[in-house]
Amino acid sequence: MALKTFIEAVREGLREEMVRDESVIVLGEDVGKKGGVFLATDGLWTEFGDDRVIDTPLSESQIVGTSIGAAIGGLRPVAEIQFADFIHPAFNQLVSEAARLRYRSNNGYSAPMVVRAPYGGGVHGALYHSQSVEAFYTHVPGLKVVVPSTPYDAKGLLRSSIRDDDPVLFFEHKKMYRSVRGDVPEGEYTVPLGKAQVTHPGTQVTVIAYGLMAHYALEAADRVAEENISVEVVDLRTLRPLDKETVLDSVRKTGKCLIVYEDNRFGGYGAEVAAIIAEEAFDYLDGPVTRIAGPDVPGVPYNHVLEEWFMVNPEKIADGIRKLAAY
Amino acid sequence: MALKTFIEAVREGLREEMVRDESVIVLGEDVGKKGGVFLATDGLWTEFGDDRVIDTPLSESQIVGTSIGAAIGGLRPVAEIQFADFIHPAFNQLVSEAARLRYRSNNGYSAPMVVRAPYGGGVHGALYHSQSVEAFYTHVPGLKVVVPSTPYDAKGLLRSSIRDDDPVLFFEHKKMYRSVRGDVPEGEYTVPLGKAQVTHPGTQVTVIAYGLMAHYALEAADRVAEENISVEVVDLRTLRPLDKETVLDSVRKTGKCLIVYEDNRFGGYGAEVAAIIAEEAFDYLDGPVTRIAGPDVPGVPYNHVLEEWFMVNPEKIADGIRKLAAY
Amino acid sequence: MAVTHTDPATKPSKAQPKATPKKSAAGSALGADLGLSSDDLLEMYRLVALSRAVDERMWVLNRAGRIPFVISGQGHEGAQVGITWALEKGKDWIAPFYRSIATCLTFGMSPRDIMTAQYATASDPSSGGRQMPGHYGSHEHNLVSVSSPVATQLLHAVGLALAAKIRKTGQVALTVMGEGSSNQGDVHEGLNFAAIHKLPFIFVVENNGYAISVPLARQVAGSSVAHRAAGYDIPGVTVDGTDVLACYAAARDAVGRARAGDGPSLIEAKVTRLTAHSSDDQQTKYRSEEELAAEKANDPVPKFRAQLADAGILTDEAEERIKASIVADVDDATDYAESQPDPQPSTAMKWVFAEDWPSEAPPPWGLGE
Amino acid sequence: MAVTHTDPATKPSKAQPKATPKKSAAGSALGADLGLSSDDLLEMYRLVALSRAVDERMWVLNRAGRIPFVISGQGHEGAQVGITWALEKGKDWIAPFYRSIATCLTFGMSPRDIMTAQYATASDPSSGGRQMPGHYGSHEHNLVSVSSPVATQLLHAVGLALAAKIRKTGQVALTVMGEGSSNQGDVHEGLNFAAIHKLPFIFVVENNGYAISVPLARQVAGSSVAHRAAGYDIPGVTVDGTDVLACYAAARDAVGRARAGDGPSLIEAKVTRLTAHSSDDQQTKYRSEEELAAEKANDPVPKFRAQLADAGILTDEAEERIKASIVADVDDATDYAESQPDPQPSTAMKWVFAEDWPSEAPPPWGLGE
Ligand SMILES: Cc1ncc(C[n+]2csc(CCOP(=O)(O)OP(=O)(O)O)c2C)c(N)n1
Ligand SMILES: Cc1ncc(C[n+]2csc(CCOP(=O)(O)OP(=O)(O)O)c2C)c(N)n1
Ligand SMILES: [Mg+2]
Ligand SMILES: [Mg+2]
Repeated sequence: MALKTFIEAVREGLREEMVRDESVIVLGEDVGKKGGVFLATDGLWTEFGDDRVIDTPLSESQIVGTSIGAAIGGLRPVAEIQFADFIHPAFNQLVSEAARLRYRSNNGYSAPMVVRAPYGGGVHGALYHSQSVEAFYTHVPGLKVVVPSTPYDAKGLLRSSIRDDDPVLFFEHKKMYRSVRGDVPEGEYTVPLGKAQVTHPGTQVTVIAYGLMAHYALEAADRVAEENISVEVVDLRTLRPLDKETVLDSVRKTGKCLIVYEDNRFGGYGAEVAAIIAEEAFDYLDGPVTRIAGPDVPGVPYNHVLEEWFMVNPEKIADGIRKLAAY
Repeated sequence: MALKTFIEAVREGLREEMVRDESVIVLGEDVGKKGGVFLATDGLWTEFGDDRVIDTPLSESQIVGTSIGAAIGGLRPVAEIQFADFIHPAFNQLVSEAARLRYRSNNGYSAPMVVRAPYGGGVHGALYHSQSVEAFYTHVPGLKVVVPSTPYDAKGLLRSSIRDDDPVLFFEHKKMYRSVRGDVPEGEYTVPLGKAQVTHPGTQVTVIAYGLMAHYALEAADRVAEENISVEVVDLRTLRPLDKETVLDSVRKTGKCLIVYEDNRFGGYGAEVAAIIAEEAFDYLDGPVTRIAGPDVPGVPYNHVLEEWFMVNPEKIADGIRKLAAY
Repeated sequence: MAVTHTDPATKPSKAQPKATPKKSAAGSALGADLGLSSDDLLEMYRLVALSRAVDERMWVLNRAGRIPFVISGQGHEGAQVGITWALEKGKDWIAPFYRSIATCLTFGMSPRDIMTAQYATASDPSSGGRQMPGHYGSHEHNLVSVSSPVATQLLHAVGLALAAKIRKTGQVALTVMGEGSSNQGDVHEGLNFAAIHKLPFIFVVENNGYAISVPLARQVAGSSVAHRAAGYDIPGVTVDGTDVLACYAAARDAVGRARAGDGPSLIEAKVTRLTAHSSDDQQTKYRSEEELAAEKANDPVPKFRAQLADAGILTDEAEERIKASIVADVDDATDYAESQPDPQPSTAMKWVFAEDWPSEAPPPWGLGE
Repeated sequence: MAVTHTDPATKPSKAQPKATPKKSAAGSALGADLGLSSDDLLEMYRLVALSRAVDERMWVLNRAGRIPFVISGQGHEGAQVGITWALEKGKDWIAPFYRSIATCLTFGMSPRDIMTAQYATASDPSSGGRQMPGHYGSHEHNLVSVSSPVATQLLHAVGLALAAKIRKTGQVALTVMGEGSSNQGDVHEGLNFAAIHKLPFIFVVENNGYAISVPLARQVAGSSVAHRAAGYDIPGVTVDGTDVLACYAAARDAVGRARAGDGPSLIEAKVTRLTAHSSDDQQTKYRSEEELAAEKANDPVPKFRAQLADAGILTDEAEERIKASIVADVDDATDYAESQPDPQPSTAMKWVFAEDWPSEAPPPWGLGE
């Protein structure tokens, strides 16, 4: 096992899949010589050349639409959207096309492809370099949505995503790229899509999170452990298809549940998780299904004071846990 | 009071606002001579001419983006997107631009405009002429989202939307255009944004719905009334800002709640309503917060057998009410 | 089924002015300069006339209440057959649009395939009855599944061309849409990418002068789509879309460039829309009677028929034979489609993904069942 | 504040080759054929040099750890001042982009306005500290608020031009972006609409040859953005963006056409990016040392200075005066911005909408407070 940063794990996963399968190509803005603005594709262009690492023009709909066509044509494109905030111009291609191709053709066609994008705030990215966009896509049948939180999962889930026969959106919290390290084994391994993980066992309150928030949830669990509150943390890892079983099992055990997400609260991904729990674990609930999420403003503001105000952090989560535990 | 169809009410609302305020313009595909594919703008081009009723090229991002600019420039554009399914190419302009202009400029700019679009299934429109798209936009701070269910509300809410100083998405269920009739008074009146309405008082189960589903909910309430189940129906009318008070008041009274929406279930608008109720009315709940919604497939299929399978209808809602009442 | 089996498309049109016989510069037989044999020309004619006949049957069925919706290719068939003929069936790719009936028939789909789509039967190869008629597609025949949002398919064809280039398959990818649709942003993005990478890609615009009710002057600045090619440094030509052989020639050139690695081309075929936009449209609201009458002169079917007859290729005997085969094919397709069952609701959840995800199922009461 | 107040931009550049004095055809004074007085030229020079000085200060502050991020207009100033000068301040509209410092200064914003954006102070008129630096905007000065997704602003300018035409205000709307951004679909859709309706709209592309690391040949098919204008039947010109007066002349022509009702124009100004893409970028990874050195010759600041000096307009005395005023302005702006408070968290929920919606508030525990 070697300790790797989150972005190293992403890069290794990409590289090894490209070595394994020559139909895998990488395309996006600045992914070539520059190696991506976060260096996720650093070195790939040198190793694999112009045909397999393609610097595209600045046109996201083209990046996604071309990937769909290339996937039909037998390639396995891994597209990079420079920031998740800039995936919006490709919304139509993702929702109308990638997501629906298999269903509308009654399994005649499919679009095996991955769209990677760095998301999330807390890095002075302001309104347009901090967005969480998962809720727009988790709502869309036909798309898989993955949000890893550890280097191990990032590599293993990226491998599974590339090998998956359907389109996968793969969101990487940019604040974790260099700040999160973890063990990544040498050999080949995969992490299956659609499986959540209990990352901290506990008995009194379930905290459900993903991405950066999965780390903050663990920190919060540690904080309140000193106050004798036992928290179970579930890291969802794949948001769609959701691993309902792991979620419901945990909540049925603890009877209390806090859902944490960084995106705007209203209509965010956590709303669906809350709704499922309220519907399918009702008899087990000893308290309201609560959520802690980003406030409902149109983006994370730039000024550090405002950014701190926006961001969910371990202390805010700990507060939520305390209130729920005391309920 | 005159009995009008839903689409007549929309058309009258548009016309009267154009008469009242010469800064109101209408633009979209086929809105001119043809009067729109559903005839919502029929006659407006003849009355107001080329400058105020503009047949645009087939480019939705342009329709919305130009409307934003025109709004900055002192007009009040009312854009028509021919089918809600085709609003996706304009996603970036709506989410990144219209929704954020006021916030990002610290109130320096705003985009007072309305985007109308027919949505919904049950009309043999198949995957791409049946979609419900509200959940994508109700999640976005800075956008108001309105879904009227009666001719009276359609006209009154459209007036309020045009007069509102922020961007409003106004979704009209196309199945209601000619099938729903209702009283529309002669004189000027408005219906305020952000206010739900109890359309059927009851005591045992609250059903929350909007658009076409608000009618089906009433039908279902009538059916189960014969079985002595007393249902309160809340027609949301404005989805964002949500009238939480009316919703919570009703659920706190009945203790049971069924949320009905036509869109795909997972991550649909009703998820947020369910999450709010589960969180803020927990102590009053006598049963799980349940939802009846469209199945999670990438669109309403065309074949009538499959379309019927997809669509929520009064009987499915009545079934849900019965189960909840018996809980 | 209460539908009469007339086939007006293959009836000799008496009003049709006699076309001058076409000879190549060398005075050789029609089509010879293009490498087309008489058999080729007869088959092309059969496809043009068959497409029309299938299309007209759709309207008959619609009026008879058998099928709820029609979207038509009438007036576009000449361009479609001429252009598609230049591609290699079973090898090249086409991303078609909703008027591409003749394109699909030329590329290998059958009248049964088209007709089951109208009836949305379980056996409809395009979508198993899930999509509206007009949304054709067949992996077997390299015809990409059509969706409704216009112009998206351009990028798919560009992606197919990219894959062909990277995988060195020698394939060409073509896409086609109306001129109104060509104003979508995806078209700009795709042409730019295809031109930068010199992809084996062909963009065909069937310009019929209207996007539903909006006339060319309000849709396309400068009124020429071909013009836009220069902005990407690629060749763009406008051809008479009612001239089957001119369309073939333009496409053959474009295919040649694509296979030679010289990059994409744009072909704008001027056609006419002989019907309303769809069975939901009333075109008399925005097109005058005179215009509609005048446009009949631009019908590619009688034009091509006269051209081949004048060249001595379409003999009376051949015409009778073709006409009979078409009537038989259309009748067969209709009867077949009428007989096919609807899809089962139990199949409706299939193919959201390659696998089923039971963990995603709603609670038992969640769909109100 | 530990920042030294040097101002390299206004120092005479010794390496600069002597420019040939420019005379108009009539042999009159520089700028006279364009209707520009000496005072105009000096003011234009002041704006060019001021923009550079503000910009260089930003980098100094960034290196000193005072501001976390810089995105720069260095190399673009000549084109920006020349083009903006052709518009009417307080009347016309500009939808700028993140390199538009000189554009904003020319159109009425002050160095304080620019500098408070770098510090994201509560008083920052662009966004009250909500947006990253580079996202300028001012309703007072008809500068549309900048967002990050590139090219969206083109449609806003087109909409402003539409409003101007409908309301008959006589206004012109201009937008500007990089050549990489011009490949977004919105550009196609907007140019088409503007051209159809002959709107008083000007599209300026500041072509610096790179979109971050991607060179022109991989971004823009055919390598010319001006070329694309013909596809919409509108005039498109390429100008040397380091030639302030040539830029002014091109913009003046475009403004003339716009005001006369002759519709939109496209101006591609060839500029150079003298800095990395932003303070987060390492441009040596994709640009050679030789290229970077060569590009210094295309710096508009010494070029314009030499041109005015050679024409006898920028005397030593005038240069000293301007230099002193710039140093004072930049120092003042920096000191002012340093002194301004951060926004209050209590204001962070303001201006989602025109009104507050208390009914939308989360439950007390909902934000973890
Ligand atoms: C993105 C999108 N917007 C709107 C529509 C509705 N629509 C379907 S066809 C059509 C007109 C297309 O015109 P054109 O491209 O010229 O093709 P034609 O139908 O004339 O062959 C419109 C507006 C659509 N299908 N997709
Ligand atoms: C839609 C979108 N995609 C990606 C980005 C990230 N990005 C910011 S600037 C830039 C390059 C822009 O290049 P160009 O338009 O040539 O302008 P320049 O920076 O060279 O002046 C990119 C890719 C963005 N801001 N918006
Ligand atoms: Mg057309
Ligand atoms: Mg550039």
